[in-house]
Amino acid sequence: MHLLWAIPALPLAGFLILFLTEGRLPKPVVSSIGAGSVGLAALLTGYIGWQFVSSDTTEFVSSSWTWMIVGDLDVSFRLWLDELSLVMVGVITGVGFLIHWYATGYMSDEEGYSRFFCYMNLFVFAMLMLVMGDNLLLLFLGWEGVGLCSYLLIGFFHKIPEFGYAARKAFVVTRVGDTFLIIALFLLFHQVSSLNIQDGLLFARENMSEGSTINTIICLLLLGGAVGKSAQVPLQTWLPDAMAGPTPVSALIHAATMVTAGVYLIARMQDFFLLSPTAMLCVAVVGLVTLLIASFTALVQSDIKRVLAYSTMSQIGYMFFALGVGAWSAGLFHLMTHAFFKALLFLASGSVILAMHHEQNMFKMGGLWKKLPVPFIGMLVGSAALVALPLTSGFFSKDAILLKAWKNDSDFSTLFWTVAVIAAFLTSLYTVRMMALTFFGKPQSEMHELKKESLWHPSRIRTVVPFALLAVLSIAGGWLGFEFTGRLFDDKGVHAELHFDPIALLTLGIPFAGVVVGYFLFASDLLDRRILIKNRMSELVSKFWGSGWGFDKAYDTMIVNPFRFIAQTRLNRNDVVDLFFKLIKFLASLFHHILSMFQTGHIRWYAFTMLGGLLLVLLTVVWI
Amino acid sequence: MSVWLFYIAAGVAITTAILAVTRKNASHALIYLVVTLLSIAVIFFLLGAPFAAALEIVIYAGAIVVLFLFVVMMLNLGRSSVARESQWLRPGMWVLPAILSGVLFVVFGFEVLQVENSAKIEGQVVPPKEVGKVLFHEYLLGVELAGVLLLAALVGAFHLGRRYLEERRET
Amino acid sequence: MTTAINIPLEHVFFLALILFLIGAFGVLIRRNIIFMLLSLELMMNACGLAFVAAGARWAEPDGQIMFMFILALAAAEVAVALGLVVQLARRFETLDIDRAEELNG
Amino acid sequence: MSLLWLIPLLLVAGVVAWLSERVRTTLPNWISLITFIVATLWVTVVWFSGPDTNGLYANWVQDWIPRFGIDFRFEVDGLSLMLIGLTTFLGVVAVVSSWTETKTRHGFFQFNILWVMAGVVGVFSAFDLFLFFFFWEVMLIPMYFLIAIWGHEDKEYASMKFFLFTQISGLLMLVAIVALVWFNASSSGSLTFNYFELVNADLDSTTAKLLMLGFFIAFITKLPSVPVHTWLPDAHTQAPTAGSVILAGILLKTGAYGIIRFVITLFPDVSQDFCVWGMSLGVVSILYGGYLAYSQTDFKRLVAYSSIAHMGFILVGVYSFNKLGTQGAIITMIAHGFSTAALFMMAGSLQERLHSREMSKMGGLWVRAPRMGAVTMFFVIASVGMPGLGNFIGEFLVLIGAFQKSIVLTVFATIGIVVAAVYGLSLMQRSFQGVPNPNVPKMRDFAFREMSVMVLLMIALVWVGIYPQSLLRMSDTFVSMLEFVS
Repeated sequence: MHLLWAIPALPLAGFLILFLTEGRLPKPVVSSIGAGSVGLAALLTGYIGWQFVSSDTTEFVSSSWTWMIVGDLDVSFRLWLDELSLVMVGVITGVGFLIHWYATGYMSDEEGYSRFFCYMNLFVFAMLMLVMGDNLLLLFLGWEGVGLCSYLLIGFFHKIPEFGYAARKAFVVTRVGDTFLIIALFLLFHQVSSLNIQDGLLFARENMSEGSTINTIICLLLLGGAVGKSAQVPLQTWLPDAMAGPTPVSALIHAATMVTAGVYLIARMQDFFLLSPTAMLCVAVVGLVTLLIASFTALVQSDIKRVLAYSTMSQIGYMFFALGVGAWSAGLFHLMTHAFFKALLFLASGSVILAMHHEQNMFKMGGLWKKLPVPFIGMLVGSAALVALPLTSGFFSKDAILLKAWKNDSDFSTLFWTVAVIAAFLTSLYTVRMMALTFFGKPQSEMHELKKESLWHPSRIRTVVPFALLAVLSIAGGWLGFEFTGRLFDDKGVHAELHFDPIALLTLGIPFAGVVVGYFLFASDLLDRRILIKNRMSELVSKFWGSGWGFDKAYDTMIVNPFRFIAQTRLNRNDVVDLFFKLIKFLASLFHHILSMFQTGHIRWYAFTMLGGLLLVLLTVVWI
Repeated sequence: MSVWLFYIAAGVAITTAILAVTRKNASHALIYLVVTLLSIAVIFFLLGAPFAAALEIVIYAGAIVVLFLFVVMMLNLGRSSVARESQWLRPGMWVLPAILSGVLFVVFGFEVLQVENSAKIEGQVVPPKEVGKVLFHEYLLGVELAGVLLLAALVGAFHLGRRYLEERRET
Repeated sequence: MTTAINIPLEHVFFLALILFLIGAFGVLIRRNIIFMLLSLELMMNACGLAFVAAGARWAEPDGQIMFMFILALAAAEVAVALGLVVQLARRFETLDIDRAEELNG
Repeated sequence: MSLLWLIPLLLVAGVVAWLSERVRTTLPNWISLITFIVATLWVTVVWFSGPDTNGLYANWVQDWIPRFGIDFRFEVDGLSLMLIGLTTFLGVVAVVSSWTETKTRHGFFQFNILWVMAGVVGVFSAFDLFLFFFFWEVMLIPMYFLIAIWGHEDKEYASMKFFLFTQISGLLMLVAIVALVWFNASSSGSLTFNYFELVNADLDSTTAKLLMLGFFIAFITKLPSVPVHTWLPDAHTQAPTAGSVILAGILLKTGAYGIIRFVITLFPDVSQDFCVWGMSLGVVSILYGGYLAYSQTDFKRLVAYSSIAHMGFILVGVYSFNKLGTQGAIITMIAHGFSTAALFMMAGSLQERLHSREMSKMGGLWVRAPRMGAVTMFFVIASVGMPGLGNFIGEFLVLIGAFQKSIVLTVFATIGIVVAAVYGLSLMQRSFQGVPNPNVPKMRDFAFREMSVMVLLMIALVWVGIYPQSLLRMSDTFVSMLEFVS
């Protein structure tokens, strides 16, 4: 008997306690429940993970009660832990705990402290259900649960209508994806007569032929779900707006865990995808397109969190791309390293934002490296990993992806590889730009008066420790990854070998090239940046890129506005169907009025008509 | 002899009926009505329905018309009302009802004449005893219903009258 | 026992018809409610006469029984109607039926 | 003691409550509340004591009008027991939610509530079609009074509309019942209204189709489904809180129950042929109801239209003709009862506090009343179809069942889930989130009375959401009996 069930149960308990006490607990208690439950779960994960790695079994299973049995449908609350889940659970609880810890300081001045941790714990629980469920319905429970928490946390500052809008947008857009996912579930059930993941995979391996249409449809539907949750083209528009949430939320949900659920889903359903080259190609293309679009967009953003959001999108694009070209292990590896360094980047940016009076515009920062050394170092390390400087974790994972893409024997491998490399170059470019605008150059505006006693102060222990741990993971996480990911899939994992062929050197050199070019463009005074800005052409391009390539606008014009128009103008508020019944009513009252005109109240008139009627009746009788 | 009696009674009934509906003085009209009713009673007798004739006299002429007279006296419809009546009975008002009555007469009469093998009434007397037998056997339900009707009328009349009294007491 | 007359049925019917129409005519031309009621009585009598005549034709008691029902009806009607007349006279201070036209639709 | 004593209990309690008003004006509330609590506990006890050997929890047969083959024939199987439990439980909710709402005639108010409930319990347990119709009418009249006497500003119109729709459709059902009995009598020679004999009635397909339509129209009017749904928004909006709770929570379910219990079983073959139409109506209801819900500015009206959408799922489920769909429809009935009852109670509470249901006069209420905000959030999320809460189970089973029947219709029905998110969240945004409305400087938050009921409803929804098996087991006997052509 192992304690597998306790991993999700701990955050759930935290959620329940915080929910039922309605925010009446003092802040320290809330912090210890909120962060502590996730911390305990992380410790437990470590323990179980160690047990798992050292045992021979391929999976740990923990059954509890039956959810429902109807006809063929038989689903239970049954947890399943294998290598893939373990990586995910490790990331969720580990990184999750660090972010929770950081948030105890970050959120200390905000209203609704308890509510925040309540939602956060619920999120961790839902995310754990997503990755640990042994059937697709349980996965869907987690899937929707994280969507809900994402909604609640984006709209956490519920007094601001724009944030509410962003939250709803996130929920509805991902729900479009979820619809694909649930239809995929229906179809799978139709085919397999079971929603159990392992049953499904077995079925795929044994009963489906390569390239079968039904399998491709299932895969594409699954991809639709993944695209929604992971903010890939074409359902990516919600992620930048989701930055309305508090920064720890962005770090946990919109960078490290929830948005990678799509990657997890595809990896989990690997056997289906392996049988469908078309679907694999789609995954790769979706990843690449997102990668490019997001990178270009990140290049012209002025909001530091939006830069990171687009960066997240592009990095997940990398993961999709990896899955699409068959680099399963590399994709998952990148998921893990990305969770480390992106969480670090977000947390660091959060500290900067707090220090700047909630100012997120990078053009109003500048020269902060002296004043905010801790966030600066954190940001620096995170950026290094993001641009994949050698020996950081990001380097290993990205390198593995690019290498695999090059070796992939598809018709498009060269093209794919080229695009991916260009995107890597762009990544360094926007990262350098972000660093340059934020930390270097001249200060553009006043900073918050930093009080030593405020809990969120960047040098407080609850800020520094998560930074330090995440920084260590961002650098050393690469080495950790080999151990984990080696056992994930049949593709022999990722190897820590250095290649010295031209391709490898190129991938090695691209980040440096990007950094150097970026330095000249954004940091040094050698180049007059105004040339870039004044140019009319570049203005147009930057406007286009800045708006996220016009997706928002297109959706607004095509879907949102027409729907609003027919719904909110008074066109049909009173329900056209009712007109029919109103017509009946109208006719009835019309006849009523006509008939009541005969009722004059003159008795003699009545008598007269009665006699007249009598006459009519008689005449009828006589002549007919 | 009896036949002539019938036609005489019929003539009296028609004449007095016309007079009754055209009088301006209510009391006079009621007296004419009594005469009509008596003539009809005579006809009933001739037709061999002595019980109906008796009821006609006792209840109609005796009770109902007297009730009318009471009301007329109670409302004090004296000379002034006669003047008002003559004002109301303008000749123009007669035309349409007269035409309608005429047409009805023609149609009805046509109908009556349609009856083939028209039989004569021989004046076979149906005594009260026989009427009673049938009334309380075959028409028992009708008697019950008539009883209910009379009760309802009693309650209704009582109610109408009582409210009148109460309200008058208030003023 | 018989009174030994020999009257055609139609003649009695014609008498009933004439009386009925006189009554109807009275209802139509009078504005005074007392006279209208009086005319109504006349109409009912005419109906009763027709019933009795039809009964006499077959020497059956049904005609007389119908007449008795009409009698009951008339009694009931008169009782309520005269109650109404009294109310009308008190409330409108007139017997003009055209003044009491509140029942219009 | 047989559970069927519940009906006389409710009827007598109604009369007692009415009379007790003369003693004290709060007494009727207490009598009603205690009656419903006792009834709920009773149902619980029966539930756990299990069925008899025939799978029944109670039954009672007695001649009523033998000349026409009409009996008092009551049976309570698992499905009926579940719905009766829902009824009594929502009775508690209804009484508590309108504790302070009625200003006049408390006794008569509680009388009506208790009598509606008695009628509903009768509907859920009658197995003689005449008796069924009898209770069908019994529950209608008090409901009419509830709307017409204690309703809001437009109550006359709404109550009359409600009355006419249900009455006319009920008439149609009566005609169908009598015709069915007549045809059965002429073919089998025995005049009977007994359900169990009519199930085997030998009808030719045209007759069966017409009779089926008679029942069907009556039930979808009650359900309601597009295009006969228009009474519902008016009736719900104008009814007092208790009325809305009962109407949405239970009365709509009698329509669904009728379809499942009578239409499907009395006319199995014709219903099979009809299934595409049934499902299509359901899908149209889902999408049209959702779309209109989004258009509303009135809190209660929005919830009312969302009910139409949810009821669409029931139609889709029932007419997908398999175990999954039918079970899904049944779970939806239960879960929708809980979630919508709570939302209507919330609407009532808001109206009590703000004297308006217009969402333009709300906004940012979370700041004023965080408990109300959290509770509303919970139930909005439930009705949006969040896994782990009851509504999801129902909708999921319905959809997965429907998928086996018609892929295209299922896909359209699934879009309804997205629409649900749109209107559900916009309800939340417009009333509780956003900038606090300056016209509402303060608002009383939920106190113990309201909170206790809400917590009960939440527990119920979570229970349905994570352990639906306990309910599925109850209805399984009935659902397994249905003959599905696979």
